[in-house]
Amino acid sequence: MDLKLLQKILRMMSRGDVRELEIDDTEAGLRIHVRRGPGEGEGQPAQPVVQWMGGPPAMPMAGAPAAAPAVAPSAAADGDVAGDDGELPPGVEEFPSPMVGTFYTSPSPDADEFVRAGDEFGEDTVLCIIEAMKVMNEIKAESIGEIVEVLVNNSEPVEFGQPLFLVKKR
Amino acid sequence: MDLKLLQKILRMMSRGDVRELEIDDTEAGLRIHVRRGPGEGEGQPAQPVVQWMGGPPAMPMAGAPAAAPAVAPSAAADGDVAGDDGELPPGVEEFPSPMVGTFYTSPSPDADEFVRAGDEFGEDTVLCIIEAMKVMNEIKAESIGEIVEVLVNNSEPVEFGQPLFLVKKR
Amino acid sequence: MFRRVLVANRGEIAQRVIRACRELGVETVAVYSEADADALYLRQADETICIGPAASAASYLDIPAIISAAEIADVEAIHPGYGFLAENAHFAEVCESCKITFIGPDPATIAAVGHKARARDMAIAADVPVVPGSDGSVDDEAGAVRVAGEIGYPIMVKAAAGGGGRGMRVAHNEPSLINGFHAARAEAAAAFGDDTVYLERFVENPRHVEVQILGDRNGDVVHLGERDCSIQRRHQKLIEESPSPALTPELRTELGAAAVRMAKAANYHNAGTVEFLLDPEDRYYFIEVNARIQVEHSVTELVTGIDVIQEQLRLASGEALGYGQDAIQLRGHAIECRINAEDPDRDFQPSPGRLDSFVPPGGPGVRVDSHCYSGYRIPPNYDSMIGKLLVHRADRAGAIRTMLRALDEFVIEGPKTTIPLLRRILRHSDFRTGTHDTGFVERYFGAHPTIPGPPR
Amino acid sequence: MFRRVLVANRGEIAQRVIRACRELGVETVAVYSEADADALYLRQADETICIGPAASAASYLDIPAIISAAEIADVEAIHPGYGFLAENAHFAEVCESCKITFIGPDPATIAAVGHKARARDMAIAADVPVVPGSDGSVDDEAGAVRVAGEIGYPIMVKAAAGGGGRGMRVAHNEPSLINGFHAARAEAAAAFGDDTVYLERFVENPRHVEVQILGDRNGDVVHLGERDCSIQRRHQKLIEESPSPALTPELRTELGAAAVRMAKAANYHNAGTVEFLLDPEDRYYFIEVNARIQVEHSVTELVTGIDVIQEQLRLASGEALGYGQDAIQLRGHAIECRINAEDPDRDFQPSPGRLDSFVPPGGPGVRVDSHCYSGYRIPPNYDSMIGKLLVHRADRAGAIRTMLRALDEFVIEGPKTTIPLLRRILRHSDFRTGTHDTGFVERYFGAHPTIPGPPR
Repeated sequence: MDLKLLQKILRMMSRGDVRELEIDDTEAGLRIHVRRGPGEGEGQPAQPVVQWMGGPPAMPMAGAPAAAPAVAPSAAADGDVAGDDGELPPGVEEFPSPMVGTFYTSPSPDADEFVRAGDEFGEDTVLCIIEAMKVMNEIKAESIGEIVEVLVNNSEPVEFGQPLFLVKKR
Repeated sequence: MDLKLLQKILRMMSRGDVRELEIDDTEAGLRIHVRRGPGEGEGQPAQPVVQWMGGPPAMPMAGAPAAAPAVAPSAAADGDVAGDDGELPPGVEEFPSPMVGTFYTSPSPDADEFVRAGDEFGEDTVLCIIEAMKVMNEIKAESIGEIVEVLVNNSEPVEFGQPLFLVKKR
Repeated sequence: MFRRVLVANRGEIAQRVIRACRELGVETVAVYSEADADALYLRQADETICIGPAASAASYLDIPAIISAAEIADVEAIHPGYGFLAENAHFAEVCESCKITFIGPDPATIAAVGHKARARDMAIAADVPVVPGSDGSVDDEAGAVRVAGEIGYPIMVKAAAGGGGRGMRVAHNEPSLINGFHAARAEAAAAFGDDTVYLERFVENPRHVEVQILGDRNGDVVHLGERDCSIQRRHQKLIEESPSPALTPELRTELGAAAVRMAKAANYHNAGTVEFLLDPEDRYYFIEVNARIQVEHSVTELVTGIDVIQEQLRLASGEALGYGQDAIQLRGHAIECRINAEDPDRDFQPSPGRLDSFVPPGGPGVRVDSHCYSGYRIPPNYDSMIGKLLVHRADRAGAIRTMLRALDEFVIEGPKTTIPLLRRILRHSDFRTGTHDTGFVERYFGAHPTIPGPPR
Repeated sequence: MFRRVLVANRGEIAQRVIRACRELGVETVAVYSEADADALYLRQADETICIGPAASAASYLDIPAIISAAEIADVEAIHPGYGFLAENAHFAEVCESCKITFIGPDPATIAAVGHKARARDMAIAADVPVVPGSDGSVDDEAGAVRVAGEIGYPIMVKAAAGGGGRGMRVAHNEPSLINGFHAARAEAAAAFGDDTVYLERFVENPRHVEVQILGDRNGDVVHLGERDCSIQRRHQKLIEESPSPALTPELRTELGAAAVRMAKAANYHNAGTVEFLLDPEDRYYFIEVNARIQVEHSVTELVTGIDVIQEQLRLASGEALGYGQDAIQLRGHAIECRINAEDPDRDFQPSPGRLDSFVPPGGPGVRVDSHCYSGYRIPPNYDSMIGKLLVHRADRAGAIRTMLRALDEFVIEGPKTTIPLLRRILRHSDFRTGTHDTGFVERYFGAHPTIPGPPR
């Protein structure tokens, strides 16, 4: 089972605010069914259903709701997590993770987030913490601008180069 | 040793009336030295000298006399024996062999050639004989036109599709 | 050994023969049709000769064209590969009359084993079990009942002129035999204008097990163990393996000895295969002799370490076998999957065309025999085999795991292939336990499976 | 067995480890640098994590990045492959402290065998022959003459602080020793500011023979026979084979036993290699222990039928070896050629770039371990290995023939490769007869060959 594929799909769903997605790719032997957020009138948590028959992911997607951004089947689908630039509005760019680790939006569980969508930041503004080998690394903006969107949820793992925020620089 | 390569080279030499050719392709581990016709003052017959170190023929030719037609390195170099069409003067086309066998220019060793360069032919004109399995097959023109050049020497082997003559059809 | 050999075939087997020749230091002449002019394996031949257009009848099946090529290229022998002219006794005779060695058995042997009734008689004489049946036709109900009493049920009534399942009835007891006898006769009369029928034991749920043999011109014959080819779809083999999971060591020895007897009875030399049906009670029945190299010879190569094609060349050149049965040791387990350019979702229609991407698997235990490469265009004129994927591991479970890993790695973009079907077969519990029979594929993966297969 | 393993490497060995894991049913997490984002083998991993930019120091050598990836991916073990962090005792310690199994020996073992003097002492204590030498430094001429009398000629004077051939002299008799002793001291003083020298027997025309060992955590150790790696260019192995053409069965047993003693002395578990020099008089000398899997492990896999990487995983997970030395049988002969993207005409400069065409050979006896494919771009950041081409045949002569056939088939368009050099080596009479030594490549194919090689 290719978790990276799932991760990409979940991220796209998150960005596109997609609630439910079904993929049935008999060629790749893949069925995916994902519901995000609490089900209406069901009260049960998001329940991804994934069946994987092995083989390289071919990724022709069927049955994706219209709200989901189109995904081009790509041989490098696994490799490039920052490959959706083409879809960004003008002036908006991604702020990539400088390291592998666990992403934290605030200095402690009870504290406020370092930044939220709409916040302005300066060069020394701490945007988040990434924990690597028990060390809490404060990630500074090192530029001036505004947060458009926080792309990663608190305490989620991130890899090197993974977009953490959408920002508008000045 | 790739005889087809040699065959092509010899045919090009024949067409270009090239007397001597040296190729030293260290890349392909190939050295070829060919002299055609009786040596001046030596009286010895054509003696191809070929050394082949194996490997697919790469065919970048070095040291070919200026008179030899340029040869483009081609992955399909072996496969296509009728691939030099581009060089033919307008109106001139190749007359390909309809079968594998041995090519004869005349009905018997003492007889005159069926056709020579400059001869006109009609539909029933016999252009040559190709011997296959001891059977002498008369090859008829099946069109009307003029022989521009006889490409194969008497009693040489020919393969299916190999150009036997250059002709101008009417 | 021969100095120079012509390869009268194309694709995978042409490449295979060229490889064997190169390793033996034998020069090769490859013939090809215009459709195969770009094939990469032609580069490995010492000489190539175009023998005709794409249509097989005018190229790979054209005896004068091939013999003519052999004569102008001055070869000593012709390797026919499989298919095309491989089991054509007339072609073998023409070679002989032209003083060219045909790499295979004698024309007389090819003709004899190619004739069903003669081969059956030969087997009976050699004490090789055949499917029990009536001695010739059965003309009346009473005769049918008597013969069935001798042979036992279930029994099959078959039209002598039959084919394609017409004029055929299976009976499990006397009343159904009587009904079936008359029904088959009527159907045969209507379909073929000939109501002659005969009886034969109906072998239920058989396995297809075949024995590879090698013989020299002195009459010495050894067998190289068996191959189990029970994974078939409409008599097309999809997966082959050696050893067969259905044989005990004793049965293997017995089957091997029967195959050697059969080969000797047929004056067989060179490589050949004796095919058997094996029923669930471990009774085996001779079916036929394949007087040629087979696609699946490679699984035998893996478990025996013997290069069967090199042996063919050596034996055809007149060398003696040089070793006895004791020298043949099977090691580990080998499986072969045939990767075909076919669309399993469209009833296995051929799916030729350009291979936009072709990345074969590799690594430990994996052997790939394929003439294809990225950018190669599979011509629509010939069979749909892209290649053979083989694995060799210490045991069957390990071989299955390696095969699944290799199938997962195989990248083929462009044509549809049988890989998804192969993957599902290898995951099936009947295959895993080795309890499958020749009905397995149609039962679980056919157009109308009798038992629903696992979800796809 | 582990549920989930992180592969802390790239290229061929990352793919090799992923293959082994897949066959064992172990999930894999592949880490990669930005330069490797397109690699096809990443598709075979269950999860992939980008750990940094192209530069190794910030990715494959970055311990925090790798450990961090291991933690977020929740793996139980890390396979380090070869190169990068494979023999880094500190990395193995960090893994241990993070409760992640390092797939390899203990950090203490890595550190001990990685220290030349400690490894030598360990070998002496384990009765494993080492190159005879002075017991520490030699401070005066008289001492040098005395030591040389004990050790015998030819002898080498070596600077303790030396390297790169400086402060090094070979002496074949007493006068040349006296000259060499003073010359080496003077050169060492000038070059390193330290004139300490020691003496060691000069092993002339040695072969490089190494023994693969496997050990479990209970202290049981077996060896898997030897590999002959005498075909080297500037200490880079080009061709490896097993068995070594230089060993008698008796010497093989003796060398194997010595390697097992050495491994036990080092409390070695998991896979490792004990390297020896073998001189023309069949005397062997311990050189070093490689505390990791090696590139050439695959030749051992072919002749033993044992999947060494699967064994690494099994042993690291705590399983016992489960078989003794008797269970290890060598069959046939295996040769490996390293196919590197290097230009032999430009002093083997790396030749990275796009593989416009990549068609690996196949067929009987051929194994290819390569992460490359048509269209793949070899990044300039790492080593230049395109892949390993291996053959396995019944005997050495057959293996050489198959290797030559396979090298001829290999199509690599784009980068320059070592294939032409490999072809010439395999055709050389010294290699054919197996009488070559570690000086072979430089002698015949070096920039200034001492003997002109065959025409190219």
